[in-house]
Amino acid sequence: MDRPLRLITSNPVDRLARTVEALLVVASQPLSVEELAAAADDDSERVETALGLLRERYREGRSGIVVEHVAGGWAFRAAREAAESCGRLFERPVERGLSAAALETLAVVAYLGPCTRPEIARLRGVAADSVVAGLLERGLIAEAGRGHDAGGAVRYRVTPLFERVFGLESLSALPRLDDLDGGEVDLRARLEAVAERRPA
Amino acid sequence: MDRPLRLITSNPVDRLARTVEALLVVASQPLSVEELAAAADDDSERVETALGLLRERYREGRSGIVVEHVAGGWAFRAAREAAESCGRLFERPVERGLSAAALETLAVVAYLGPCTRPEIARLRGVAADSVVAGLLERGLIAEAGRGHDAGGAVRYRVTPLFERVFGLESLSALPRLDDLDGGEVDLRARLEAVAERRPA
Amino acid sequence: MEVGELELDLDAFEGPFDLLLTLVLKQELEPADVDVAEIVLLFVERLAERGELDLDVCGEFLVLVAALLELKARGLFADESGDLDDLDAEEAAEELARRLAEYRRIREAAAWLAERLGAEGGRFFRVGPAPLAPSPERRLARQDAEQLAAAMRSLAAEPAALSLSHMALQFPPVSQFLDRFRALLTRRSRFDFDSEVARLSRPEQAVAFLALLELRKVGEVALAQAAPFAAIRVARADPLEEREWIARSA
Repeated sequence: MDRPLRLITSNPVDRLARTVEALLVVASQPLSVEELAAAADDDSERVETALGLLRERYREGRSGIVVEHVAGGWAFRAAREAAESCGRLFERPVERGLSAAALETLAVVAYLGPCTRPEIARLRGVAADSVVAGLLERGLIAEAGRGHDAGGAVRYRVTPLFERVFGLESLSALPRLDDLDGGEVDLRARLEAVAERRPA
Repeated sequence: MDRPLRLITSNPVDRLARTVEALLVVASQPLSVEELAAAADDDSERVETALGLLRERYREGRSGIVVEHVAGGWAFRAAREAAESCGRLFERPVERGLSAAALETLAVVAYLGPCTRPEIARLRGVAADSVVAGLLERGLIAEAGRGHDAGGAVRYRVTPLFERVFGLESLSALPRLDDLDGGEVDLRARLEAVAERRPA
Repeated sequence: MEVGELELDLDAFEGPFDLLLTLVLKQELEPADVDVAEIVLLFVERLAERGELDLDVCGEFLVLVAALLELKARGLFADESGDLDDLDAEEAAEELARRLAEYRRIREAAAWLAERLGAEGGRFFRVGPAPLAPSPERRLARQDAEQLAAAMRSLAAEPAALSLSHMALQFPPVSQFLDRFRALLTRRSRFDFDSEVARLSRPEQAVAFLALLELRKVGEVALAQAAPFAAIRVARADPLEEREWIARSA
């Protein structure tokens, strides 16, 4: 009974919000509500309330700092209106020049991961070694143990940085594979257009 | 004449302040006024004005984020009131013990008083560089000036943290080595003599 | 219209169809990189522009495209041809269709990611530690101070001596001569090594000489010899010289 009372008087949500601000500005990756609560030595519900205040204060159009829910946690980023200025000062080497092969490999690992290099190669029809090495170096994928098969090949998963770069709250924010049409609609439309132009 | 006018109308200091906020939250090192001005495509004087606004907004007691001028420029840090929470965020799991090499090195420095790395290496019969670096990082030893010899190698002493970890009120509370020759000078001479006889 | 002259403009290749086939057969072009559907569409579009159906041309095209598709399918499933061989024709076709559909969806997903990347290009964030973030602290559990004493005792313990009992010669310990020479030098500032060891056995003289070298090494004595095989003069080291010697060794 004592604890909540003490918290309410000596530690109003406003103060907790300041603590969360401080944690977010020093953190090097998104922090989950649980991580924030543990560091602030407070309970998750109150942290959620504090985050509500911060979302109001740090949002596009109102502040140059924006708080966002990404990669399973909360993080500060620059407001979009400052993108040009940020671009003049900072590179985005992680995502610069991701090839079509790299994007396909990321898609395989994101949807089917953790998976091994041979599995990626089988799906894409070409060897995946150099592409996987490149993605590892960029920190977009990481090793996730070994497979259960005899060879025990290394398995890979996408990293929180992948979710952050692509602005995903979590992997469940990816579109469902079943919803992707594989381009059949476009193919059919083009064929139909040809058929219509053909003299009967 | 055109440029300042355009800037004043299209980019009020408030907006510039938001851009500076954004740049500071993305930066991984302090940014100078010149760097900020170049990135914001604005002039240094107006950046100084914007920084003035930010210093007012991001200060101790008012915000969990504090803007601070350090060597090399401006940067955000956590407010002091959040220091404890930030400490918890960066805490690592408690380590249970020390390696034999670390214990030997600590014992030499604790019993014999400030020692240089070459001295430690000579007494232990192995290079001490990585062990000493590890103990420095953990805060169990600290630099204590330089030796009196011509080379003037850095000498190390044990720290108050060392005393706390080993439950010692002071260095005089170290376990007695009655079985060895009493007195620090004799102890050192004895260790040196043993070290000389140790097979390489 | 010659099928071989059909001009292609694909991601992986630009030029006439027969050159593409040549490159694929010479293994200079990866069949997996060739978009066969695009080739079929281009052919059908050219055909439509002509306004008449040339069955010979169509037949030739079908054969060439079928060959290309077979090469491509073999390339895609090279390591698993065994699996597919075990299936009857209908099952194999079904399996191929299933895998191709899976790959198409992955390609769609990749396209979605590419689009997302473009849209998120304006989201800048910091990767890595903040400039003024506290540095991670390593914490250590409470330790027993007796460990320090134990470490000290192990450092002070005499190294295991090599057993010489199996040898006829008995060597006295070096420390015996170290003590003896140190005692000598507290009484006298210098002495003559040769006369000091003259009455000792050869092995004892050898050990005494080792002790002398030890004392020289740690800077406690200075040695002088007028000429080879002349008597060795041992003197207390000058304190200043001694410090220089230690500095050099450090």
